[in-house]
Amino acid sequence: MALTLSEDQQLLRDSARSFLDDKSPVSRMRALRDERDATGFSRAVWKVMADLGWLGIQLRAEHGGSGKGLREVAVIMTECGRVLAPEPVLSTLLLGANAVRLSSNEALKGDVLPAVAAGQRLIAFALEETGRFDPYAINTAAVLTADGYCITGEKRYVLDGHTADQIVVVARTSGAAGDRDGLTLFFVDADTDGVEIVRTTMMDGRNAARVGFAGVDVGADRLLGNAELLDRVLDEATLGLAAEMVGMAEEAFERTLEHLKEREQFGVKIGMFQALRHRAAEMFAELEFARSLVLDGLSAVDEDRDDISLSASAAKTQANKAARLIGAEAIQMHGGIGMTDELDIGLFFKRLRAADITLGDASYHLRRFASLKGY
Amino acid sequence: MALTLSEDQQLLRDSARSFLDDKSPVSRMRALRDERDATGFSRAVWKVMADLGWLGIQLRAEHGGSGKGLREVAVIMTECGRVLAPEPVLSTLLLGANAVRLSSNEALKGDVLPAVAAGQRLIAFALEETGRFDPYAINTAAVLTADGYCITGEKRYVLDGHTADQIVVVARTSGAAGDRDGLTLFFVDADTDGVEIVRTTMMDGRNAARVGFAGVDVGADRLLGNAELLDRVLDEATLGLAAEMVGMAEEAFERTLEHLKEREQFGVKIGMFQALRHRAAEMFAELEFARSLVLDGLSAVDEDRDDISLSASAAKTQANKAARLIGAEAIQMHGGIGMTDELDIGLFFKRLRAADITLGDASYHLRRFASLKGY
Amino acid sequence: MADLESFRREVRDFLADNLPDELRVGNRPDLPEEPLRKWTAALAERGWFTPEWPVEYGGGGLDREQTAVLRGELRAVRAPVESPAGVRLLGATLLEFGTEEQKRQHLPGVARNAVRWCQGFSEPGSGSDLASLQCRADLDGDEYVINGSKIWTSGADEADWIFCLVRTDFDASKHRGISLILFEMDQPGIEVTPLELIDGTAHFCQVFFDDARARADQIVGPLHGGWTVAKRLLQHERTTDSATHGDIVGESKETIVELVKREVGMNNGVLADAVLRERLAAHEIDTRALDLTMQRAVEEVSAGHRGRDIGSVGKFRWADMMKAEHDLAMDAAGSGGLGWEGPGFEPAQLERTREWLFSRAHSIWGGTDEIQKNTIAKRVLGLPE
Amino acid sequence: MADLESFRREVRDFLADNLPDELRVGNRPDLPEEPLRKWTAALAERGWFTPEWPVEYGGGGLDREQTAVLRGELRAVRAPVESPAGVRLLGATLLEFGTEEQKRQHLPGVARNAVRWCQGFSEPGSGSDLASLQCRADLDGDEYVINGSKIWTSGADEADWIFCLVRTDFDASKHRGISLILFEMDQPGIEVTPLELIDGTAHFCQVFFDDARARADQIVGPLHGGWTVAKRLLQHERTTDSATHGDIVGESKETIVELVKREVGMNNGVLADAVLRERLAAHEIDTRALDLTMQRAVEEVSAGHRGRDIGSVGKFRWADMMKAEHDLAMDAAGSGGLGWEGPGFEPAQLERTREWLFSRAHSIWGGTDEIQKNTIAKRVLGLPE
Repeated sequence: MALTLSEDQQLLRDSARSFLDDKSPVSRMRALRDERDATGFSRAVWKVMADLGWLGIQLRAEHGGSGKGLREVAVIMTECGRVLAPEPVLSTLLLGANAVRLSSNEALKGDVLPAVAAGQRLIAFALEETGRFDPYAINTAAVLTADGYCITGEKRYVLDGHTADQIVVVARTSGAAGDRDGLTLFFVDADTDGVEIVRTTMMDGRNAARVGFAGVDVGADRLLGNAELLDRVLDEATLGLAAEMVGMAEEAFERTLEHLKEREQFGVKIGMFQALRHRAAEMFAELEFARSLVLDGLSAVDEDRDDISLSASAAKTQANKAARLIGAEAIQMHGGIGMTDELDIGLFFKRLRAADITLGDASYHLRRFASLKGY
Repeated sequence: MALTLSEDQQLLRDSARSFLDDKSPVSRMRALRDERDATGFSRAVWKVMADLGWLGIQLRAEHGGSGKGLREVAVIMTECGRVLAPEPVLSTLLLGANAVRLSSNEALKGDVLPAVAAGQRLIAFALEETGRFDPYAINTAAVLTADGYCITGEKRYVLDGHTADQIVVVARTSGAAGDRDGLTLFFVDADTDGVEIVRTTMMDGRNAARVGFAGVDVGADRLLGNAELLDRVLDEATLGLAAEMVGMAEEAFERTLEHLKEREQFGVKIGMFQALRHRAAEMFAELEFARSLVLDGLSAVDEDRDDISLSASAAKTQANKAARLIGAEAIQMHGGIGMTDELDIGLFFKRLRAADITLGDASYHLRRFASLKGY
Repeated sequence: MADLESFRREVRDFLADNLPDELRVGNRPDLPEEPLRKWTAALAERGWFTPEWPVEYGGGGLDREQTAVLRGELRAVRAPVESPAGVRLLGATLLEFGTEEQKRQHLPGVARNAVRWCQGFSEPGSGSDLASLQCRADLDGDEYVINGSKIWTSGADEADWIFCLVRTDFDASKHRGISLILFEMDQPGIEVTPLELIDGTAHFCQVFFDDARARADQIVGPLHGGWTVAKRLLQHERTTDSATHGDIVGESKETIVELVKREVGMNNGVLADAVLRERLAAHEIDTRALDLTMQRAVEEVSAGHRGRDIGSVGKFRWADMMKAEHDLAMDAAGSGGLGWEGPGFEPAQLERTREWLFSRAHSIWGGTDEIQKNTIAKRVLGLPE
Repeated sequence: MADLESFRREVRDFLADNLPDELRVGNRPDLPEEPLRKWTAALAERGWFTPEWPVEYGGGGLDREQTAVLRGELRAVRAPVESPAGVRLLGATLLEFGTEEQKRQHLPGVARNAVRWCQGFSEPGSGSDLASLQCRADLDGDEYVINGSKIWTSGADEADWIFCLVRTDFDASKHRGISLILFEMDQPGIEVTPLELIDGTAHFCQVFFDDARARADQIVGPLHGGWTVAKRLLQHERTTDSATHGDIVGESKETIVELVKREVGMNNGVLADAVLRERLAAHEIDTRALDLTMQRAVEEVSAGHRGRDIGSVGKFRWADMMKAEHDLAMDAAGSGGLGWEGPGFEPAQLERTREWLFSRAHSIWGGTDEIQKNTIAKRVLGLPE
C-alpha cells in the first residue's frame, strides 16, 4: 500500500500542474461563469487534455489508453481541483465512461472508450432523483419491450448533462425505490427521441442538467450492468472527487496561509495571533488526514483490495470534513474581503461545499461505512 | 418571565453561599470520599439545612414549609453545586419528596413532608434499570394483590439509596418495557421485607445503590400516581440538577480563570495567550446560555406554563453542553496539575460529567425536545 | 397592568385601522408599494418606529413595558417593520451624545423614516483594527474637507446622510484622533460603488471621498473623541442585531423546522433522519438560549449588574446560530441546495442557497467573532493582556 | 521478498518455541509472572526488543522491512511486548547523541530490558515551558551535584536510572544552559513520591534531588547543549506514541465497536442508536486516518520530503482520538459508566471509567495540544511569530 506518489506519478503531477497553471488559472473558470458560457467549459482545453493522454490514462491500450490506474486519474483531478478547472473529468471519465469500462459490454467499450480517450465523446451519468444523495432511491422505470427497454422518469443534478453526447442512466427493472436489487444501467444517446435535457446552473459554476426520459427506447445491446456495477462506479468516482477536493482544499488553505502571512492588523501580521495559528494547525491536520485516506482508497482500487467501498466512504467522509472546515475558515480568516466575489477564495468555498454534497455528504458515508463494518 | 433573581432570591443565594463557604468547602466532600464514610454526607449539615428552612422551602406551610417555588430550591442547589456539597438534596427533595408532594395522596403528604422539612426523613427514588437513561424502560413489575401490590424487580443508580428511610419506586402495572402507559409510582419503606439495598460507589463521590425488590408487598394507600406524575417529577428534578450544574460549572470556570490569570509560562501569564482567551470566551457563552435556559425553565414551573417539559429538556441539554466543555477545558487549561487528585478541579470534572449523564444526556433531551416539538 | 392592557387595545385598534391584510406577512422584499408607504407613514406619525424616544424628537414616548406590548402586537400580526440603520444605531447614539441642535435636526427625520442614513466606519485597510482608519477630515473654515474611502457601507447608494468616522487629529495616537461626523451624501466629491458578494448580490458599497464637505457643527460627541462614541454605537449594534434576529430572518418564510420536515420527511411522527433531528433540536435550543440570554442581558445591564460588553456574546453566538441554521438547511436539501439561478430549482431553493452564502458574513461584519471573543476575554472575564 | 518470507518463518518458529498460549492475550497487567519473564528473556536474547538497533549494542540488527515483519507477527499472535520508556526514547537518543562508551554501557541493558529507566524532564514550575527548568547540576570534581525536583516521571519508583534535564550553566539564556545527564536512582539524596491522579492511580511520580550525584562523563550530547537533544527526544516521543497506540490500548480488551454494540444493541443489523452509530463510524475513520497519516509521515520523513515536526499532528490528533473513544464509551454506557469501585459494577466497567479519566492526560503529557499546534504553525506552516 503506497501512501506516497511514485516517481512517475510525481512527474505526471508536476506536468499537470504546470499545464494548468499556465493554461487554466482560476480566472478561466471565472470568465466562463461570468459570460454564462453555453458550454460551461472549454472544448479546446478538453482536446489538449486528450492530447496529453489524460482522458485515456486508465483505459487499456486497445481503447487508446495508457493502462494506468485510478491513482493517475486522481493525480490529474487533484491538480484540476487546485485551479477549479470546469472540464467534465468527473462526469465523463469517472462516471460515464467508467460505467462502460467496468461493464462487460465489450462491443460498447470498443465503440465508446477510444472516442472518450480522444476527447471526442462526452458522457453523462444520470442517477439522482432526490435532493439528498441516495443512489438506490430510483423511480425511473425501464420496462421490457420487444427489442429492449423503454425508460421513463426524470433525473436531476446530472453533471455536465447539457453537453453530453451519450448518457448512462440508472433505471429500475424491478423492485421499489430504495431497493438495491432491480437497478440496471443503460447507455442512451442524448439525441434519442424522448430525452429532454434542461441545463441547470449550479452555485459553484459547475454545469448540470435535469434529464427527462419520456418513454425512451433503448436496445438490449445498450445494457451495462446492475447495482454491483453502480456501486463500483460510484466508489471510484467518489475517490476521484475526494482527490479533487484535496486539491481544492489544499489551494484554499495555502491562499489562506498567504493571507495570514501578509495581512496586518493592530500593527502585526494576523498570522501571529495564536487563535488563528491553532485553527490553521487544525485545518492542516484535517487536510493531511483527507490526503492519507484518499491515497489509501486509490491503492485499494488499484490493488483490487476487498475494502474498496469502505475506503471510498472513509475518504469522502474525511474530505468533506476537511472541505467544510477549510472552506469556512478560508472565508472567516480572509475577513470582509473574503466575502466579496472579487476574490477567488469564495469560488473555492462554493466548490468545496458543492463537492461535499455531491456523491454523498458525511452523514451518508458514515452510515455506509457503519453498514460495511456490520453495525 | 423573570430571568433575574428577585431581591429575596438574591438574599437567599447570598446566605446560602456564605453558610456553605464557611461550613461546607470542597474539602468536606473530599474528606468524606477519602474516608469512605458510611453515610457519604453529613447528617449534621443536613440538620442545619433543615433549620435554615431549605428542606421545606417549596412545601406548603401546613407541611412545615415556607411555600416558595422551584426557583428557591434551585438557588440552593446552585450554591451546593459550587462547593460540591454531597447532601441528598436532589434525591430526597426533588425526586423522593417531590413525588409525594406532587401526588394526590394527601394522607401520605401529611405523614412524610413535615418530616422531610425537619430533616428527619430521607427518601430515595428508584427508577432506572438500564445504563442509558430511559425512564419508561421499566421491567420492575407491580402485581395486584388482595390488599395492594407486590413489587418485583431490580433498580440501579438509586441516588442516596443506601441511607433512604423510604423509597419511591417506579413499577409497571401493565404494558411492556418502553411503554409510558402502565407505569405506577409506589411509596415503600426501606425496611420492608424483600427490599435489598447494596451501596455503590460512584466516580464523582456521590452515593447510590442497587435496590432489589424481591416480592415486596405494598398497600394500596401507598400509591402515588402514574407516568404523568413521573414526568413532572423528572422535569422538576432535571431543572434542579441543571441548576446545580450551573453552580458547578461556574465554580470550575472561575477557578480556571484564576489559573489563567496566575500561572506563568514562557515569561507571561497563560491568560495572555489568545487561543486560551478565545476558548475562555466560548466557555463563558455556554455557561451564560445554560443559566438563561435554567432560569427560564424554573419560571415555567413556578408560573405553571405549558412548556415545562420542553424547557426542562432545553435546560438540561445546554447544561450538559456547558458541563462538557467547561469540564474538559478546566482540566486542559490547568495542565498536568489538573490531572492530579490533589487539585479540586478534577472533582468538578467528575461531578460535572456524572451530572451530565444523570437524568439524561444531551442526546436523550434533544430527542425529547424534538418529540415535544412534533418532529 | 390595567394601563398596559388599555395600551394594548390602543395598539390593536391602530393596527385594525392601518394595517391591511396584504401586509400581514412579515418583512418581505415584495410587498405592494403604496399600501406599504401608507402603513409606514401611519406608524411614523405615532412615533412608533422609535417607540422609546421622547415625543419631542418624533418618538413615541413609550416606557419599556409599553414598547414590549407594541413590539409583541406588531409581531403577532406579522406587521412589516423595516429597521433601518438610522433607527437602530444612529438614533441611540445621537440621543446619548448629540447636541440639542443635532437631535432636533436629525432625530425626527429618522423617526419618520424620512431620511435614510448609512454608516461609514470600516476601510479597506482597517478591517478588525477599526481604529487604524485613514479617512481624513481637514478643517477649512467652518467646514471639514473629507478625503479617503469607506467599505461595507450598506445602503450607501440610497442614503441621504452618512455618519462617518474620520481622523481629525493626525498627530495623536490612533484611538485619540478620531471624530464621528455627519454629512450629506448627495454632493460632489462622493462616489459610491456596489460591492458584489459571494451570494451574487451587492448588500454593501464602497464609498470614495474626494474633497467631500461636512459642517463643523456636525461632529457628534467631542472633537477627536469619536472612538468612545463609536465603541458605544458598536455595542448597540451587537445587542440589537442579536436581539432582533427574528425580524431580520423574516417571519413569513418557511421556518427551518418546516424546511427540514419537508426535505427529510416524517416517520411515525418523528423526523426520518435521527441525526438531523438532533441537530435541528440543538439549533432550536440554541436559538431559545440566545433570545433568553439577550433578554436577560438587557435586564441586567438596565439594573446595572453588568457592563454592555455582554453584547459580544450575543453577537458571536448569533453568527454561529445563523450559520448553523443555513448549514442545516443545506444539508437537509442535499443537491437541491446547490442551485444558483434559472430553471431546475424552485425560487425558494435558490433564495436559501444565497442566504446560506450570505450567512458567512455574520461572523465578520459588526466586529468579527475574533474581536467579540477578544472583548469578552478582556472586558468581561478580565484576562490579562 | 524471498528473504523476507524466510525471515517471517524464522519469527514464527521462534514464537512457536517461546510464546506459550497463556501469554497470547496482548499487553495485560495480569499476565502470569514466570512465563512472562521467560518470554521476555527469549525476546531480549534475540535483540528483538530493539529490532533495529545494531547487534553490538544488543539490538536485532534488522532492516526496516524485517522489523515490520517482526512487529506484524508479534501483533498477529497478541504477544505481550512491553515498551518501556528506555527503549522508546533513551535508546534512540543515545544512538544519535551518545559517546561510544555511553552506548556500550547503557544500550545492552536497555535492549535486554534489564535496566529500567525513567525520564526527568518536567518540573512543577515549568509545565509546557520546559526550558524554564530550575533543577541544577553543579560540577564537583568529576561529578555533578544535582538539586531540585522533577514531576510526571512515570516509573520513577521502580527505575534503576534516570535521564534527566538539568541546568549546568546558570548565566546563559534559558535554552543554552541545559544538559541531559544520566545517573542512578538508588542513591542517597533521591526521594520519590507517587502522584495520585484523577483516575485514582499513580501513573507518575514526583522526584526530589537533594545533593544527588552523577558522573560528569554521563552527559549525553554537548555540555549545555541538552536542549537540542531533548527536543529530538520529544519528537521521538510524539512519533512513537501516536504510531503505536494500538499497543498502548491493549489488544485483548473489548474494542470500542464491541462495547457500543453491546451497550446500545442492534436493530436489523444496524446499531439501535443512529447518532452513536455515526459517532462510532467517525471515530473509526479518524483512527484509520491517523494510522495512515503516521505511516505516510514516516515514509515522507525517511524520503526527506518532510521535517520531523509532522509528528506534532499525530500527537494532538492521537489525543483527540483517545478522548473521543473514551467519551463514546461513556456515552454508550450511560450511568453504567459512572462507577468507581466496589459492588454494583462489572470490573470492566470500572476499568473503562478510570481509563476515560486518564484519557484526559493525553492532550497534556508529552507536550500539550497547545504546544503541538504552536509547533505546527511555526515549523510546518511557517506562520510568522
